[in-house]
Amino acid sequence: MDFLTILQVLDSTIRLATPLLLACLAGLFSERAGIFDIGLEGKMLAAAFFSAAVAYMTGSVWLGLLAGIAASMALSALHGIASITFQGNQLISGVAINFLAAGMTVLIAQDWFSQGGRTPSLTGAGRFNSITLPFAESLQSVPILGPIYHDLISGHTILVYVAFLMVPLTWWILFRTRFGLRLRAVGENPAAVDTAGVSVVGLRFAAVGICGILCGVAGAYLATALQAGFVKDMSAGRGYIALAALIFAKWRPWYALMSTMLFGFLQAIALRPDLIQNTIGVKVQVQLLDALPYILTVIILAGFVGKAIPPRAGGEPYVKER
Amino acid sequence: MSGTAPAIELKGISKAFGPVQANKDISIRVMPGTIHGIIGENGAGKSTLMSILYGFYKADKGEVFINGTKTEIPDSQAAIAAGIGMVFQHFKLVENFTVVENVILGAEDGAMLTPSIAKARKSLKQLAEEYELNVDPDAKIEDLSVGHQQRVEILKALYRQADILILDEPTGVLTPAEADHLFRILDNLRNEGKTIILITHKLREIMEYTDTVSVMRQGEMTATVKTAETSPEQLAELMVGRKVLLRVDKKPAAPGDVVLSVKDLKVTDGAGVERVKGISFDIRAGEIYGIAGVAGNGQSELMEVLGGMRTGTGTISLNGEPVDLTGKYSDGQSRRARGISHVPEDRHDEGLILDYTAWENTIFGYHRDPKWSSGPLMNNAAIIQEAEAKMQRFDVRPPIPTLKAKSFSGGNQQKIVLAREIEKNPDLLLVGQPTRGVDIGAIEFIHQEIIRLRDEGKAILLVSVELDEIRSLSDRIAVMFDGKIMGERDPETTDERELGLMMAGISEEPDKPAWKAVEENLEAVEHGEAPKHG
Amino acid sequence: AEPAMIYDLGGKFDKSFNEAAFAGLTRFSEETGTEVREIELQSEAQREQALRRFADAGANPIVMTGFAFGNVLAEVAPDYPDTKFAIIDMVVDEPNVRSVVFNEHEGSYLVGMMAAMASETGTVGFIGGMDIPLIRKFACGYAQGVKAVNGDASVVANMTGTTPAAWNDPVKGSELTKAQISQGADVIYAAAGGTGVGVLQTAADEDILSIGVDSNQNYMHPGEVLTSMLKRVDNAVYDAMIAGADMETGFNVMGVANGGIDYAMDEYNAELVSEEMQTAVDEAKAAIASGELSVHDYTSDSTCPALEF
Amino acid sequence: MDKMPAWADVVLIPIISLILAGILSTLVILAIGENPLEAYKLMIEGALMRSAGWGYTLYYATNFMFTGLAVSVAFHARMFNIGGEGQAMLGGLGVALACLFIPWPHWSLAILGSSIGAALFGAAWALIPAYLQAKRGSHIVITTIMFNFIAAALLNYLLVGLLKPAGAMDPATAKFPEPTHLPTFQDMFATAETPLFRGAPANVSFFLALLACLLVWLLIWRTKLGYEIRAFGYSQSGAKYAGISGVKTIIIAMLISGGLAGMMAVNTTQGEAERLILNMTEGAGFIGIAVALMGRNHPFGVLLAAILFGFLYQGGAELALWTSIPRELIVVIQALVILFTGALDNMVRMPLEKLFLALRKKEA
Ligand SMILES: Nc1ncnc2c1ncn2[C@@H]1O[C@H](COP(=O)(O)OP(=O)(O)OP(=O)(O)O)[C@@H](O)[C@H]1O
Ligand SMILES: Nc1ncnc2c1ncn2[C@@H]1O[C@H](COP(=O)(O)OP(=O)(O)OP(=O)(O)O)[C@@H](O)[C@H]1O
Ligand SMILES: [Mg+2]
Ligand SMILES: [Mg+2]
Repeated sequence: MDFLTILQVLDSTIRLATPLLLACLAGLFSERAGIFDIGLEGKMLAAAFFSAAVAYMTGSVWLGLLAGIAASMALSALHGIASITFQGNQLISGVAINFLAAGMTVLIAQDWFSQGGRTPSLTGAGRFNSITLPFAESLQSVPILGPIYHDLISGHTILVYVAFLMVPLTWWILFRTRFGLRLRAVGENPAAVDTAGVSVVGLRFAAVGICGILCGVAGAYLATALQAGFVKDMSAGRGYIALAALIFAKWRPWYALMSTMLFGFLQAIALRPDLIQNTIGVKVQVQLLDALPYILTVIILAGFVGKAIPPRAGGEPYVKER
Repeated sequence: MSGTAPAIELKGISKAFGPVQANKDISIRVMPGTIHGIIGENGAGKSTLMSILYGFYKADKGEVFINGTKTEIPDSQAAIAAGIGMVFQHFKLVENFTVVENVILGAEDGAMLTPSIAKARKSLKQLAEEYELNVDPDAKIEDLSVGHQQRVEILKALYRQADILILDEPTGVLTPAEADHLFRILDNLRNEGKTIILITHKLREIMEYTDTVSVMRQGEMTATVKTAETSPEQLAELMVGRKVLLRVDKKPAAPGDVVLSVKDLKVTDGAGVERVKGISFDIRAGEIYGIAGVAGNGQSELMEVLGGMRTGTGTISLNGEPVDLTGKYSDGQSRRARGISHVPEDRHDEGLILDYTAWENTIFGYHRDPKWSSGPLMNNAAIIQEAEAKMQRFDVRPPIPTLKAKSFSGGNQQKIVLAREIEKNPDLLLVGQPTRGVDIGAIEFIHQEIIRLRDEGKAILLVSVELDEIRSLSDRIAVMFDGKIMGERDPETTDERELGLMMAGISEEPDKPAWKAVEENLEAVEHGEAPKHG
Repeated sequence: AEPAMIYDLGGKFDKSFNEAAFAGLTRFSEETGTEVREIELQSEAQREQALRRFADAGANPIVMTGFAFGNVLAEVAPDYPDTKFAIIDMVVDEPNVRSVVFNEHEGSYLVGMMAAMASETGTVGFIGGMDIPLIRKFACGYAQGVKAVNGDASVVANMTGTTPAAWNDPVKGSELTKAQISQGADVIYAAAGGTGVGVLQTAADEDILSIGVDSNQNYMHPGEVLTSMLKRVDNAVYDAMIAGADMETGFNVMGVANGGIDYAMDEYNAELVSEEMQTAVDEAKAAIASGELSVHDYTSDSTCPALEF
Repeated sequence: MDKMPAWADVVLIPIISLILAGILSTLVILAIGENPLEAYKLMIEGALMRSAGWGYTLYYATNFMFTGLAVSVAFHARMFNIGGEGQAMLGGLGVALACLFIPWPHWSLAILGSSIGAALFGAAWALIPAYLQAKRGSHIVITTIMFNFIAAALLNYLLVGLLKPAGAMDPATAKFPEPTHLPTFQDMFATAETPLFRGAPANVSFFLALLACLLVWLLIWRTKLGYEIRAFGYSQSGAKYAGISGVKTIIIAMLISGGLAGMMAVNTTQGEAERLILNMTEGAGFIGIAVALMGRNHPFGVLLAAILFGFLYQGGAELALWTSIPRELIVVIQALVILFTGALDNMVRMPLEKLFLALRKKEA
């Protein structure tokens, strides 16, 4: 495997990891506050559709992004109402949200565009285009670092950079701000937060809201940056992988970066059967490659990374009065 | 009527949880600079009332006056603003946060953490000096002893500048020495002019430390009196509504053969910490062997090993036959088959399945007994019938086997557990905290049942944190500290002071003030060192 | 009686052959002003149900797309001797059934030739949807065409996935395209339904050529789509519906010979296809039509001489 | 003291929740410019007013009963088995192997063999997640989701390669031999004069599903094992005290659950398609979650909920036949049913509890 091929695989890794990373951080905020969310998938999907639809109708991808975020937040609000206000089962609410998004996106797309649950293709300002970072061209000839900078670091859409910046930002919010302290506390022991005079419901809604924003960006990235439009079910299980990555990351931002990069890498490498064949010398069945990220997830979950202890109050509604 | 307004005045507070009326039209006044005690049976509504004052629950009706002004307390934020602090029965701490983080939570200065933490560190130091409240600000809560966790709770309140401090059963989990320390702190606080409300079950504490006392029964405030003008007997009567025998009557024991023999038993918990460090003892037929000790010194693990819930090393034998400790050949069910019954410490989490009906609970743990089944199917009709009979015999109220366990009161729940375990007619009965959270009337009954079993010639191992209970029931008393038995005493000849010291890991050391030795010892244990005394 | 149309599970907007069928239906109803009953299936069990319900309601002829109807139609058709059925992509031997099958491998062969000629790197790509025999048939025909032009050319073939989601994962289509580009591919043929949208998009973004499938997809990225392999399902559907209740039944192979399979030329790709390319491809087309040249069909024996799966 | 009578909990709340889901569904139909009344009429007529309609409704219901029972058995042990989909796929494999490679003389024997095959394979697929949960604490929700994906890849591998008969187009096995074909409702109930259930796929496995409901009921509420499963589900610490092994209980409950999910394949694979096709589960594994929730994890409730979802499926098909409403409408309706009966349960429950309390106070 030569250097350039490695760069290409890593480049692909970054693109594939970005939606996972955003969704994973989204889940991180929510679950750190004690709200489990298997509805990441549905939120991404809804955001993908609305961002593409609005970007197409207005011609502005930024408006599309806002619409995507709004759609995702609407589903977050639903999740919040079900699991925070009405203390319902968070897993069930997540399942319902996934169904709802899968159905509604196609239904609305069909109603609006009559293209079989798809949006028309986006062009020009309706899409996020890749950004060439300063000096990328001129530095390209520098050995090793030049290609790394030019091929790997430069040339992504703004949302990729946003996603990567979200990692330190998330860390900072969680561990350096008052909000972060309270957020973590409410996922560990909501009663402690409550008796300290801070609203558990408010904090949890805020967390679920942030989760909505990030899922919205993830969905918009799928439809308006990676792709030029929405097709049905385009989130294709990424929400679930993000959840697995979150557990793998033990609910920590920097680990989330690493684990989503790992999953991105697994997906990228699964696209290159030729490389695998060259490296290990045997041809691997496509189906095995296809299943590889999932198999590895299971192996990882089986405890080869040590026990992942979820936030203690996670998944449990906070009930004061029985 | 003096000129000063009461620090706290509640008027006509009512609160219902669904069908349960926890507080009915309660009024109370507490003067500033006093310690006011509240006593009452379990479920009388004490915690609920205080939680309302603290804004944790919202009252259905009623008014609150703080220092004479009417104050709305819709949430804890408002209570804190009004100068109220509360230490809950179950601490409200974030276990994997440090002490400072817990202290500033909700009382941060500004959006950034670093300055808040710096400031809190400083004022913690001050408070520690001022009130003898030392804790390492950077220790994680989960690494602290209960006593220190409680200090953190008090610090939280003081850091928020509370003038009124509510403590809900603060001494239930403390050693006598720790409790003494706590009351010294409370005394200091009172001398500074702060107002303290103290909920406790222990009449002794009320008599010794409070200025005034209120008694609650079934959601109502039955009396408020000056402590100096009342007696324990009167308070007990006010509490239960009838005269209560504060001592247990029993004949001297007639011990027979050794039933349970434990040798060099060691237990290591899931985290790899050794909780029982090689203990040995025997229990004979017809005697009650009581183990005293502060919660968390290995008694629970001891009971769990004997009951088959954990594995351990060493040897135990029952009626001379060895019992498997590896968990490979035995579990709770095979222990039961061997004649060991077990009343666990925690009836909610262990002894009962709260969502099961009473009849289902009467066979819990014995459900594989062939008596209850024909083939793979259980013989429900027979079980229900038997359950009804047991409930009658143990005076469970109401005696309806189809009710869910969670709809019984604490005392009646405990009676269901006891009915199941005692009616099994075991050779050995393990009883943990038999009267925790049980009202005085039921306590009387439960104690009588345990003694009856002893008099029938059964061996009984009793674990309790209540010294009074241990002393009045046991025929021999052992004290556990840090996984070891500190020694055995005869209940007739020992006293509370001696046992209390042993509970803190100290044999008599006349030249040292007791509290000093206690502190040093606890500290050493906390820091993973071997205790210096004992 | 009005005709009825049953689309297979992919749904009528699969950017593939169901959509082509829909195009044929649209042309029919626009020309004749006749309403056509349609249904998109959502479960296997509905195949028989849809057939019977439409037949009971008097629809005639009933057209369906997809080999999966084969078994069911063989059972249902005898119950409705007065109703005509047309099935696409499968052979059902009943007196009232018209079976239309396509030689996709022939068309894929043609576009494979074009790919090989247009390629500068000597490496071309194929991206399939879900890994099923039909798609391997496309891939195999394509690879044969490529090798026929340039024996040294290499064909990079990938399938998107193993679940039906593989038809709708344009993101993965994109990444596969990029991966193939990095392996040197500069022409990529997508036979992947909705996933192909991502392939064509990325190929256009990265300035390489792509090849569309089933319908004419040249318009999607003018000047960037080399050609499209046409499978004239639209014609088959249109023909069946126009014939109405009098539709002729029997076995109908649509191949290069009878215009059922073709490659697309229009204003969008005119500049991409050189004179000599077109000549070469047309020669091959004639040879296939005359039977002189035979392209191996993967589904006949589950092997492919030009490509390994 | 309970907050409200049992009938309100079991009957009233689900009905109110359903009505709410219905109201929202109506709004959705209105929003896409269709007539809801027409739509509901079509659904009811198509699904319930004809014998063939019932034949479809009950066919789908059979699938949902199996997957719903699977979810509920696991749920009694507080295991959230999202892997019904994958377990059913593997069940399909078990059915196919049993039907293809064993020469059965008669369907009655074949269904025994294929049920065992389906249950064994489904159970085996649940075993690994169960083991990982029990022994290593890997979250079963995530592992079962992963196993769904892995099952799809595995089945694809087999059906595109090994098990596909030469020359066939479909990713599917060969047709099962004649003696394994199960009698359909048409075979069983139609006579020359009364052509009932014509063409409908409902078959004897419906009765197998009914039997499964009964057996699950016995298992959960009448056997020692069921007693232990429920006890463990309610309180793990309690189970430990009683000497109920957590590892064993988790694994057994998940094996039963996986086996039940696998048995769904008897209906689809042997009963309907008569061969194993790639997409045989069609999401029934996920619907099982909703069915179990709605049915309050009680077999009788599961039965009713399965029929409701069967009706939604069949009604949805009728809608698709006669209108231009996209098929995703049914997905939306399902989502709303899950949302209201599952996640927003308390929204209905809380005010009702208050109401019943107030009523009781008035009486007293
Ligand atoms: N959050 C709650 N939800 C429902 N019922 C409650 C709740 N908290 C308390 N109760 C009920 O209200 C009544 C009063 O309980 P409370 O905790 O105030 O009693 P207490 O006097 O503090 O008892 P204890 O001595 O056990 O602390 C009890 O019947 C109890 O079961
Ligand atoms: N003269 C005294 N009278 C009563 N109590 C005292 C006296 N001196 C110290 N104490 C208390 O006894 C405890 C043990 O004293 P020590 O000097 O060991 O404090 P420390 O180790 O700093 O406290 P901590 O145990 O909280 O870490 C302290 O909490 C202190 O407040
Ligand atoms: Mg209390
Ligand atoms: Mg010290």
